[in-house]
Amino acid sequence: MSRKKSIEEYQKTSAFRFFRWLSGEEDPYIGNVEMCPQEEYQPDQEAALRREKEHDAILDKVYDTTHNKSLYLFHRLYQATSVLFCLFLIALLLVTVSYLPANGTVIRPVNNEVAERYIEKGLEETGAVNIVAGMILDYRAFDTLGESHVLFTATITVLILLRLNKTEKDEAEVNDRRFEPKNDAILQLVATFLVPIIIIFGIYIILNGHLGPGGGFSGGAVIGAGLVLYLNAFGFKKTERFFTEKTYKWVCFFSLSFYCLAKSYSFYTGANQLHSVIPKGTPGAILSSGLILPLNIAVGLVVACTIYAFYAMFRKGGF
Amino acid sequence: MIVSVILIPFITGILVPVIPFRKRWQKEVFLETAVVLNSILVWYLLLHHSDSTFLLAHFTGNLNISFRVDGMSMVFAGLVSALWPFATLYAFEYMTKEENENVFFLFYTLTYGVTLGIALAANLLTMYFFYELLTLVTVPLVMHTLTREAVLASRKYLYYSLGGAAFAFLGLIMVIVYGSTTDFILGGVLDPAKTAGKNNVLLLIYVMAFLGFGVKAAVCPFNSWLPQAGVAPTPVTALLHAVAVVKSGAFAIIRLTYYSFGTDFLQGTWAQDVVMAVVMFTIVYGCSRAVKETHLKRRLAYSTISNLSYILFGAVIMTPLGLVGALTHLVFHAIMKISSFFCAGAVMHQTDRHYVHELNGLGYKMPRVFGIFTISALALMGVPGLAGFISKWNLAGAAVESGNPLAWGGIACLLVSALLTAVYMLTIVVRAFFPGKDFDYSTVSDIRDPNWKMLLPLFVFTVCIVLFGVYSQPIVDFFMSVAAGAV
Amino acid sequence: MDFICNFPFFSILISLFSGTICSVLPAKAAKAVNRLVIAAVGLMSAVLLLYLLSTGESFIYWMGHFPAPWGNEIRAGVLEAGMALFFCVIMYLSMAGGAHKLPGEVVESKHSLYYILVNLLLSSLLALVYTNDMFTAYVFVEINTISACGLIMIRQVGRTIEAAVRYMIMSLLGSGLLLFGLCIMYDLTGHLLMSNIKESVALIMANGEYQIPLIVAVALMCIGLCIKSALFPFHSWLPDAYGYSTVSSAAILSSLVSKGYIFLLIKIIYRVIGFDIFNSTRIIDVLFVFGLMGMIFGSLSAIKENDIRRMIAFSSVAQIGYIYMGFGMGTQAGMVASIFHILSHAATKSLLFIAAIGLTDVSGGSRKFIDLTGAAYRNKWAGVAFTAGSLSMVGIPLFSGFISKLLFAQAAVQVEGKMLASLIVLGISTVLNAVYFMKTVIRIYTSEQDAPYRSITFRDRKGYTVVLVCSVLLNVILGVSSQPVVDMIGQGLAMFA
Amino acid sequence: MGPNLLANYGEAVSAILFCIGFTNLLLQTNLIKKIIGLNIMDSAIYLFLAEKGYIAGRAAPIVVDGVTSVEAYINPIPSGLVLTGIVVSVSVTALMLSLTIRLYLRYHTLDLDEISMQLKREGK
Amino acid sequence: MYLILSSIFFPILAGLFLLIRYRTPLPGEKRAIDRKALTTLTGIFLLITAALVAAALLHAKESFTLFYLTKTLPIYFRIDSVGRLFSMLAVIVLPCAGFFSFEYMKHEERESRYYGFYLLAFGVLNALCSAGNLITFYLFFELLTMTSMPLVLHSCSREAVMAGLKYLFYSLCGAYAALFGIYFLYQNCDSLAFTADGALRASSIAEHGGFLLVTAFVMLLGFGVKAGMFPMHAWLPTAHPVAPAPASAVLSAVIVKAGVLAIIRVLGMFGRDFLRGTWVQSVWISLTLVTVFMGSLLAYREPVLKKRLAYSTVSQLSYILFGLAVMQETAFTGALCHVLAHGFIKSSLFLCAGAIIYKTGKTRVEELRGIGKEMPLTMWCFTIASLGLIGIPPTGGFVSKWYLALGSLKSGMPVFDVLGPVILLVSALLTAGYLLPPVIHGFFPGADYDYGRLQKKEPCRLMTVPIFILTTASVFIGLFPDCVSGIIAAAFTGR
Repeated sequence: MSRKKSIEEYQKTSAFRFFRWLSGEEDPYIGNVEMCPQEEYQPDQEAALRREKEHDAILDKVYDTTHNKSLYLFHRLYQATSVLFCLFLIALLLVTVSYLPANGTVIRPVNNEVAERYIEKGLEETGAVNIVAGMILDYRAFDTLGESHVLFTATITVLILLRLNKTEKDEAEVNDRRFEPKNDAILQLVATFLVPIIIIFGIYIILNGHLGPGGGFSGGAVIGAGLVLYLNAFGFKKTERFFTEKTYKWVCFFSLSFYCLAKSYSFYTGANQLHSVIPKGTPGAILSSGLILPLNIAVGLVVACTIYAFYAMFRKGGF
Repeated sequence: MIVSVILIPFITGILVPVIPFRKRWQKEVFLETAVVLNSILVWYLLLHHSDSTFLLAHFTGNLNISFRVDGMSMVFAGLVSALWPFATLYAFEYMTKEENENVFFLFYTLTYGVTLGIALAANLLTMYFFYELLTLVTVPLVMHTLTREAVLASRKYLYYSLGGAAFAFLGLIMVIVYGSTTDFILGGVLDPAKTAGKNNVLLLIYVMAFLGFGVKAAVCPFNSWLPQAGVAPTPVTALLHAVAVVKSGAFAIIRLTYYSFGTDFLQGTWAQDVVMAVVMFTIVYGCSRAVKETHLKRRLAYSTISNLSYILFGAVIMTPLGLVGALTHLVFHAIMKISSFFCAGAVMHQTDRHYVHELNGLGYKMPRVFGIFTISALALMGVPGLAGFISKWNLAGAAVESGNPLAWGGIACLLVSALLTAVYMLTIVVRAFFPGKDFDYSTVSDIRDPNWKMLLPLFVFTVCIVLFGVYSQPIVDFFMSVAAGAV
Repeated sequence: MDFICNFPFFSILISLFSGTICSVLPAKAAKAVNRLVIAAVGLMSAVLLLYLLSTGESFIYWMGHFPAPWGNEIRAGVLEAGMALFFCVIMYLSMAGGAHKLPGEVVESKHSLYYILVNLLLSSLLALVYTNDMFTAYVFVEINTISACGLIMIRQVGRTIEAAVRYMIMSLLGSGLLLFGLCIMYDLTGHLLMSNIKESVALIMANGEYQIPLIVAVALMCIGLCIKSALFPFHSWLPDAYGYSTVSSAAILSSLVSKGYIFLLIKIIYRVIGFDIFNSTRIIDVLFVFGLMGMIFGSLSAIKENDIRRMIAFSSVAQIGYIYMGFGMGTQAGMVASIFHILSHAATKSLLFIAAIGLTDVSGGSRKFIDLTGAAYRNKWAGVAFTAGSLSMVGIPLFSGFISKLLFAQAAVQVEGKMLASLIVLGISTVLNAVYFMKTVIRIYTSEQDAPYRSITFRDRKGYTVVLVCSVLLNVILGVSSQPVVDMIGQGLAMFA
Repeated sequence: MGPNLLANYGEAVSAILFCIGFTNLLLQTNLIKKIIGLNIMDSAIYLFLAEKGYIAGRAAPIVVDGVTSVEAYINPIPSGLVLTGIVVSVSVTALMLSLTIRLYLRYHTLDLDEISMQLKREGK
Repeated sequence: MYLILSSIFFPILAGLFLLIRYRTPLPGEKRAIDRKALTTLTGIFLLITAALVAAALLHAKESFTLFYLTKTLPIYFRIDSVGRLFSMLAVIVLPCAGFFSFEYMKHEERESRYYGFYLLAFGVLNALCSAGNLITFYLFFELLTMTSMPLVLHSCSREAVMAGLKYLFYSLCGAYAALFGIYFLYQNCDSLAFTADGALRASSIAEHGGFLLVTAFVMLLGFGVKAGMFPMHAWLPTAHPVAPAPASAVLSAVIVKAGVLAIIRVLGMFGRDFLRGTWVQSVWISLTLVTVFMGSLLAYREPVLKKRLAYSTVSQLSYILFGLAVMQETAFTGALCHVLAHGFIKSSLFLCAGAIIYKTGKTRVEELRGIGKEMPLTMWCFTIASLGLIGIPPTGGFVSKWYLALGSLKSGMPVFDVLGPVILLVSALLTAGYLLPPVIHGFFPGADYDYGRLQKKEPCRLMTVPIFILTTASVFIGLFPDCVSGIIAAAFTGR
């Protein structure tokens, strides 16, 4: 096939270029040594704005849950994986559990000289009939000191989160009135009966902490419950007569300070092998077991106040 | 003494913005005096050096900051201190058009000290320290104009340099752990007892460290900061990005290769092949980019990239002769490139033209500048009788002598690069002197050669180029003795 | 027993007690008490440190009248004292540096609550540092968590509360795991005191009876603490928490709180499980991998970030990755490097947060990079300090970051299998660090003519400046004369065993 | 699988509960459910501890009639730990609840993801 | 010594003096150039130079080292027979073309630059001929490129500048390829001083003989660029048409011969024995033959006279290279004869073409009808020179081609011993085909030619005399080849 190519076509062929090079008319780079200025970099404001808008649009689209099929699917997948994850964890822990020492038996690492001494000498060394109370308030009192401060810290954070300013407070109070049960007769009557009993029971638990089941925390919680019931029955107006934020602050302060100082004394004397002046008393008597009783009282006060404070805070952000 | 030469520039630099100079010339005299004085001190130090190590401070463990004058440091410190006064002189004139002079001179002078610190460092850690410092003190110089371009450039410069240092750091670690000491000892400090069986890892780390230091020396994948950094004022581009900074990279690589890892350890390994291949590629790549580039300073920057790899090529031959070649090119290229950069700067300063195509016909109006430019161009191409030839001769000689076929390929790269050098340098010359028939001379009518502050350095450098080209025996002999460890 | 031996106890106690006291004091007084307590504790720790260095051995302090397996104990060695001292210094600097911002960030009436939390946080940190009892540690971990959460959300904007919720959730997961692990551990050993557990663990490992549950317990505890200290895959709570809380909170949280947990982990590794036993488990490999990933991904997130505070926060993720990488190496050297990095990162991060606030102050309060343009000219000290912090992060010699990098790398070289991975990641991470920190530094040193906040000038605050200078100095001191510190860490670790 | 799975059925239950609580706390998006998960998790741990203290056929550790022999009472330590744990759990729950209240007041939803979305929309 | 040096440095200094003293005034500068003084001065300089060179040539062998570049790199001069031969060519052609250009360049701008570089090139050429070792040679080889480039781009039109650059880059490319070889020679020889029978150490040959062959090939290719050998010939046809005619003459007659000289030197360095019969020789011969044929063919279809002459140069130079590549004494004689013959003929042809352009402005072949009637003397010279190039006895071209063919046949190479002469013959026919038409049309414009418009356009003496001298010289070589054969024989042995 000898079809004649047109000149233009021919000029595009490599044969033509080769020939041009052969005859010295063209060179690969000679023509390219020609220069022109490069374009300067120009920041494009419009493009930036457009990008930003697109970004927003994408965000809107992505987070539009009701209309987004893939997001819905993702949720389903998420749930499924959650269950799988849970099952996996369970399997792992079950295997672990199966290797643990058998439950309920005596010969276990747990039942070692530590527990032995607590049981055998606890009464003698702490003066508390309730071995557990003796343990947490004397043998391992540092933990308990920390524990009460956990509670304290939590209260502080709740205060930070929920306590309102003066101006907001008034508004909240108005709002709160709507939810408050107004002079419900049944409630008030029952409360009149129950609250003293509850509080007395709480006090009993606290005071009996070193002698039997109970202690500062449980007793304090009971008292707190009583206070909350009272508040619900009679409203803030009544409670504010005897319990305000200031009361709470000082009660907490004194209780905790006492706790701190008392325990510090005991720690200090213990660590420096000094003799503690606090008498142990007769085991079983109400005034016995050294510091445990006062500490229980202090903890009880703190817990009672805290429980009440939590409730008040949750409800309207102030006392 | 050895510390004072590093400290004097620091103090001077800090004093510049502090002292309230009433007139400009006072500041100039102050700076120039300090710099010249320091250079004289450096030379005195180099000529009367003792072999003792000056311990400045313990750092941690057995690492310390200490200084020593040995052959390599004599070469580099001598070079830097010889060039600096001239560059400063040139900068005075150049900076009349720029703002924020004080800040500029502050960092400019600081850089002097830091560069000397690199040169005089006695161990790898000290060098690394000053190496990082160098990045930091030069960034403000790149950023000087505070235009968007400058900021982008300085950012890139920082990323690259610091990133490179991060990998160079690995090399440092290797030397600390596997070496008997971190001090520089010709032939390497690796302890064979410790390295046994770990050769490949060490080589890998060497390659990484090479590339790390290579960032400053603009080895190929990491070179793009250098042309961009050309936005800095010309004295900076010329002195730092043609000499001080980039040569520090090359210097560091030489230290790493010859004085830390040791050529015995590296020679003939795959690591050598890899780094040599990288270097060879850079040689060609830099030139090709330079040919394509139309911005005058960026073109020179690409040229620098290629030429730096000449030095590295010499270094990675890993023979004493290779070191000689590298050192020769280290010194000669510095002079040639600074001279061509200063010409470019003079053009920009006098005419405000930045692109190659704008240079038409300037040769008639600035005959001195372009005459000198031509000489430096010829020297860069490697025309015999000028300095560039000698260094290339030494490099190629070393490559041939090494008997390494890859190195022979490297010679081919050198020559291709020389050709491309001719392309990108001589087109400028041709444009300047042969602007074309229909060139309108009125466009260049009010342009003239710059004043003596700019010309003096140029003339001095040109004389050096020719002198070294014709009579390089003593200096090459000196390099020989350095490479042999006799100094 | 010397009187000085009471100091750990005293320092925990007065910080705890001062929390209680502050609850009844007005804000001004609370602030004073807070500063005083921090200073006093710092002083005591310093004295204690000197004492311990001179005696050369650690001591055990009974918390009560009963000896080791029965009563609570605290224990003080060189490392503990040093940490306590360091925490106090950092905390003081952070508090002082962020003090001037507090009125703007926190409602006036809640200032004293803020100081309570700080005091409690300090006490919990000290307790974590000194405790010799696992359960005590758990309790104080909880105090730490809750007070940290309080510190996050005390500045009540939507983000902080959300961040606080996320923080709490993750922390609680961590606590739960920790507690569960603790219980299993107790079941296996029958002890709660660290030294006793360690003996039993050694026995178990020798017998081989309860090995599997033991390892699970260790893993649970480790993961719990990892979650709490925001190791890479568990870091989702961190950026918002650090990014939007008050300055001091952010500084304290990032430099101290997570470090407290990490320190506890170190104690667990050394004092509870035993270093060698720990290293023989696979757990260190997991930590190592997570650490490496954290180093990379933390930095990558930081690069993408457009908000300076969040960027610094993400950088913390990366830095915590460094620390866990050090753990993961499973050598003494790696551990030393990690501990040094705890110090250096704490010093640097607080500096960065404080300096960042100085920069945002002069940029109309905006934290976006675009508004920070040229901020360093408007507030010179903050600019310099931020630069110094950044350089330290990037690992420039003279600053502390370099030393930790050096130590990490040296440690890595000695670990056959993990050497290359850690070295390469170290390099990459340095590059990434350089990218985002240097981007910021250059941004704040770029002056554009039409920047919106050009006219704002910095009101000179002496205290703030002094804090900045001190932080930078601390950094430089750690960087220049690191040897004593490293020696001390080594000594402290030796005392652990 | 180890030998004691059946013997340790109590622990097994606590482990399952723990995992359920854990997963709830981690993966639920509703805040209240998260808190419930938290409580389940904590309770599981207390159950676990209680099981640890238990020794078949012995009494609670409150000294009766001055008998202080080891054979008489169960191990008191886990009980103490549970006590402490409960206090912690209460505190934490209170804190979480108050956080939830805050968020609900502000965003009128309990879904954490939705809150995040709203925050992102706010764009600050 | 001083003669040689002065023959080198006198023209260089004179050229510089012209460049500086008579530098072209820029617009606005009040300074006029005294053209007469300029040309007179240049003429005097040229003559003095020629005299100096002649005097230097008369001296027997003289060698001296000027200085050392490095310890082992002396700048060393030595006049041997080859150099002398090339010097002879230069010393005749350059002044002739120079005088020609006094008239030719009348209307060009910036004459002084032209003369200046012309003298510089003269000096460098002298140095090239008297260079005694490879490094010295290389130095002046590069300088020759540099100094002759301004001659090419003198008109400063766009094409001229581009052509100049092309020339420059091609030459440098070649020079660098050669430098590659020099590096290896340096390592494998005891010294780089020229010799005719191989300077390679025997041990080196044994050790890496194969690579040395590659080196040799690269060097041949490299220097071949200057001599317009095939793959890198393209610069010639570009550079010639844009250069002023006298510059083309010099370029084509002398400067490209530098490449030939270089190749002779390289052959000497490697030794013919080393290369003979190797692949290098075969490839090289093939290349030269391709060039010979291709050059003629391209010339044949080229309408522009100067370009046609340029292609012719490509072709003819490869005759010489072929002669060298055969590596046989007779062929060598032929090659060197052709150096002289082609030098004279081609310069004469270019000058003729220049004269025609100068007088009539016609550049294309078909425009030249009747030109013989208008410029008879010029066209007669053109005719004689053409015949010489074709190889009609008794001109120089015949002698050289005779020797070339003879040498090739004698050489006993496989294939090429016959193929070579055949191609040479075909090429000669083509030469006739491309050179004779202008002659025929010039003298016999055909019946339809309008004789009325005819007018005498014979150029002035300043142009005709150089043409005449060169033509005569070409004939002289053909008539009395013996007068150079002595030198050539000496050259073959390297004396």
